[in-house]
Amino acid sequence: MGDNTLVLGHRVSEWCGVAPVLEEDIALANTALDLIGQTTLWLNLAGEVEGAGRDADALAFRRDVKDFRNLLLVEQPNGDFGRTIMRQFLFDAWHQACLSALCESEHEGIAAIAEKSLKEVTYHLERASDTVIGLGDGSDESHARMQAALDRLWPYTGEMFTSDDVDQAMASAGIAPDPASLRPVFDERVTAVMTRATLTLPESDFAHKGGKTGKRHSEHLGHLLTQMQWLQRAYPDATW
Amino acid sequence: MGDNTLVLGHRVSEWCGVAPVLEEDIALANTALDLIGQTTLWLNLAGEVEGAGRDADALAFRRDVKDFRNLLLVEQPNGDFGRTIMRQFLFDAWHQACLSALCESEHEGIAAIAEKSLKEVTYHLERASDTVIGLGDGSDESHARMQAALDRLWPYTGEMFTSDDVDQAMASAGIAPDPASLRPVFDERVTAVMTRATLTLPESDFAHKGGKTGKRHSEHLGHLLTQMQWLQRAYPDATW
Amino acid sequence: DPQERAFQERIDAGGKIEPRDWMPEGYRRTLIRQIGQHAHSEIVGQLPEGNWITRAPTLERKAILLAKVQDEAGHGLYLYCAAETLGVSRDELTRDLLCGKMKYSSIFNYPTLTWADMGAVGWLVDGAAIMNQVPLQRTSYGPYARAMVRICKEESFHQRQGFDVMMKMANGTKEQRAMAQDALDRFWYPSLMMFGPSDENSVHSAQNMAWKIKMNSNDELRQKFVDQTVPQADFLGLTVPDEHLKWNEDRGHYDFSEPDWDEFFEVLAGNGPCSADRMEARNKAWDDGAWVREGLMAHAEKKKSRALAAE
Amino acid sequence: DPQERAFQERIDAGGKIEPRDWMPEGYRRTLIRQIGQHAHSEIVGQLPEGNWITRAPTLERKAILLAKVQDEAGHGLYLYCAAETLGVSRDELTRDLLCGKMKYSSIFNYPTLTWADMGAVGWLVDGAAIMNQVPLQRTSYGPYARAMVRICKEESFHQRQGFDVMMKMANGTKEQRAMAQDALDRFWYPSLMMFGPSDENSVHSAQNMAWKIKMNSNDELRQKFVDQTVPQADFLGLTVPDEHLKWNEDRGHYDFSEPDWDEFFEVLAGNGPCSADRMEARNKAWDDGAWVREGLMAHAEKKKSRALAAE
Repeated sequence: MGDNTLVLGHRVSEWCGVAPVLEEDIALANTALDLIGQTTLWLNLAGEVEGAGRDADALAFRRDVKDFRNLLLVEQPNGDFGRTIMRQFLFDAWHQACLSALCESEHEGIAAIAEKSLKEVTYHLERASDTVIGLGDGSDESHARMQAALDRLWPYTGEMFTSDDVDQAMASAGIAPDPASLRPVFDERVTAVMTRATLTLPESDFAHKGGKTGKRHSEHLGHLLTQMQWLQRAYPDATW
Repeated sequence: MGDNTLVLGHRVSEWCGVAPVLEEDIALANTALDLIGQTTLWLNLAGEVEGAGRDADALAFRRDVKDFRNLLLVEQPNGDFGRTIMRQFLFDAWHQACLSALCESEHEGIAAIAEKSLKEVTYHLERASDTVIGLGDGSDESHARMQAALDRLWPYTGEMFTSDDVDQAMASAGIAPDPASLRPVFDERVTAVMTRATLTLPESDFAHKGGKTGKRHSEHLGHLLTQMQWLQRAYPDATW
Repeated sequence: DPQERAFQERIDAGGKIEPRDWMPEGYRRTLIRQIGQHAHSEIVGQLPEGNWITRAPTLERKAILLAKVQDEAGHGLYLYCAAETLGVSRDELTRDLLCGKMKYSSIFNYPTLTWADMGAVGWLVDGAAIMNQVPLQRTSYGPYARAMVRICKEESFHQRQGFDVMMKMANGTKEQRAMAQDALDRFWYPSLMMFGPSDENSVHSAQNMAWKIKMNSNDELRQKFVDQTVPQADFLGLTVPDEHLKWNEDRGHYDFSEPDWDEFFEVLAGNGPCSADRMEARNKAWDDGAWVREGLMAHAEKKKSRALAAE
Repeated sequence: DPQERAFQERIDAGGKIEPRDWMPEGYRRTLIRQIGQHAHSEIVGQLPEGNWITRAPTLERKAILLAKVQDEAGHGLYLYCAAETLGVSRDELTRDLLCGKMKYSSIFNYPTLTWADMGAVGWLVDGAAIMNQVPLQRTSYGPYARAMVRICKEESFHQRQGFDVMMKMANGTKEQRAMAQDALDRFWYPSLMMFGPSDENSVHSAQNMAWKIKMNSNDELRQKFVDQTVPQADFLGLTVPDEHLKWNEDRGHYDFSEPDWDEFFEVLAGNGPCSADRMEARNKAWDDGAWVREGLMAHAEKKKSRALAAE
């Protein structure tokens, strides 16, 4: 969870100062801010569970590509604003479903973070839905760009619902939901929004994988880390 | 000298695989290769003169922005191909004049590197001149783009001919030419090429400064270094 | 002119002018320019800080910086709204910015080169901005004065955060201290320039003072800024890059060197170190975003006509 | 058909077909497809390595990588020239690549994620490519055979350099060794796929063998590659990610697991991990470069008409 919010928060923050309208500058900064805040909570918790003395900053700034466990979707480059907002919508739709389920986690720490995050993410989802609808059902050009964004990003959604042994163990223990169980809520939301946005969901259900497991990220994550981790890597002895 | 070739070599190498025609892919890779080769020679020499045990790699990969002594021109982003080739031409025109003078240096090591580099750079200059002429005196669009590139980059040429105490001391000792003395050769070449390219030199002779002295680089160099130095910074104990 | 006299008397009596009130054309035009430039400064001011958001060294610092940049965009929004009450649209103002007709604060034409610059911008640039803005809370134009109240509150928060970054750097490793000193070296004079050249002999300036659009002289505010900032630099253990800087017992103020006004006018003429970069970034953002603005507009139209059809 | 018989006899006798010679339409079409795909592979193949040029860890490594990528562009150029002798232009071939009609080697749809991948690409990918290409030096079409001679010489140089990077990584720090193993894990099966699915029962394939466009069966080359590579992996102290890998005394070859051919067909269908990225990069390069190509063409026209006018 923390890697997802970290990487997506970083991507969204790349828009700083260059959004299409001032209101979007504010909204994107706000989204990034929420995501980074959630990152701190999740990664601190992860550090505690690990018990090796690493805090959120150590986890965020001192791991290389292979050790990241984020969805491939969130590391995809911003592209145009349409692709950014489509990525946001697809992530938010999953994120909300996931957090809702995590509120019921047997693990108190997880449930607490989920509850706090859910409010923020519900707002993100509302906003992203509206923008996707506005641009999808907008001008010919905005419609075409949004359809292209959807086609491009759709193959990265399937990974959200795959599970491995860890996922299964967590589901059995009541710590986290079975990823596949989130699919219906996600599909319902996505279908409803795409209908109003007059956009067509791709027929292929091919799914890229390898981000969540860390087995094969895309080439983009490494470039993101060169920026994100620069100061911590260049000045390992400093405190900031 | 080594910082100039290092930074420009890096910039040119960013074109890898995405040039407008295959012949340019080859030419740009070749230019970058020559520049990186020259960098190794210059920075190894600089390390020897410094006498602190730093080799070319240590100088290239372990210094931060403030310690770089390159012209602001070479750290400017690639922009479109027109801006890249205009930057190359302006640099080559100065570089050739400078290397020609350095062949006469009292310092044998410097003279030897200059002589070796001069052949390569003479070829770069020929090639860049031809391309600037071809695109300047090409279609309306290519003409407009080349004029825009010239207008944008011209304020970064003045810095080539400024001098400080170090420059003066080197000139007196016969180690390096007085920077100002290179201006006539540069101006002649540039004027000749721009005439054939049907491009107009900007009237203002305002010059940005601060790269050569390291006092005030542009924001672009720092981003370049995050990429260039990533592996050395992330894995300081490794050999490659 | 009795109308003008009444207007001036109301200002002299400490009254506020509101959007529907009569006002002299010069007053309106000057305010539009001033508020517009201020708004543009908030917008362009996102860029030098945005330059380090993706490289912020900790999650907390990243969050603080994001919050700050978000505030700046918010300030831009209030200010454009204030300007709109004077009969000029945000799009018009934006177009004037993008073609270079309107200016923004010259300070944002300087680059941010190390993380210490995030400290220096907060400490010095926001510090100077506050010095300029606090008196404007009492400016005669109501919407502007009210916007300033909100903005000043947030700015002083930013300044404290900037000083905190600076403190961490000044008390950090050798490299961090060097960055802190270098940031002060680079931002000191540009910060002094933020108050503008001496306006002792400017008639223009006298009129603006009478209208309470301008509340203090540039030199007065600059002196105040120096007096406030030098002890802070001392506290940080950093050296202000001015060999003539000295406490003057008689005046009860610091004596200090003037910034290089030639540089200031070069920056104003578009030759600042980052002027071209900033304009390029804003123009690109605007051009790239055209389809989004048009798309959203088209959607709004569709919704409206659907609603009409449903009536 | 006596013409076709004569053609086949000439090939059987080890003769070369040259551009002006008569040839069956199927021979021409197959060659265009094969040479074109090979050329495209060289071009697209620049991207996964270009991905690390700006992050190369030393000046020497950066130079070696640049030289390699330059060679690849050069190979692309020879091959497009060879294809042009068959009556198809480089622009036509490029357009077919960009719209997805023509393919390139599926291996380039896999990402390069660490510096060790620069080693793995040289060692495994170039290794497999050479295994494919060496026999093609004896292919029946003259221009293609001659291009292959040049290319093979350079490729084997690249392979040695790749192995050298791999060796440095395998003998480096703990992190470097982990990167080396991870690179082998990710590139092993995609390298095996480079030889294509088993073609035992393909008629198509038999015809190409007769024409000496294809010199060996896919399985034969794959086996050769495995036999050559496994001892090298042992030498590096790395583990081939195949639990069924075992030396088979009887066959005198290694037994090994088949790659996941479903994955292969997905990649072929455009669903490789980087397929969309690669096509986007090439399309962008082509579109962004349109003005350059048009500008240079316009200049050439101007020069020609000036030269004519001067006559």
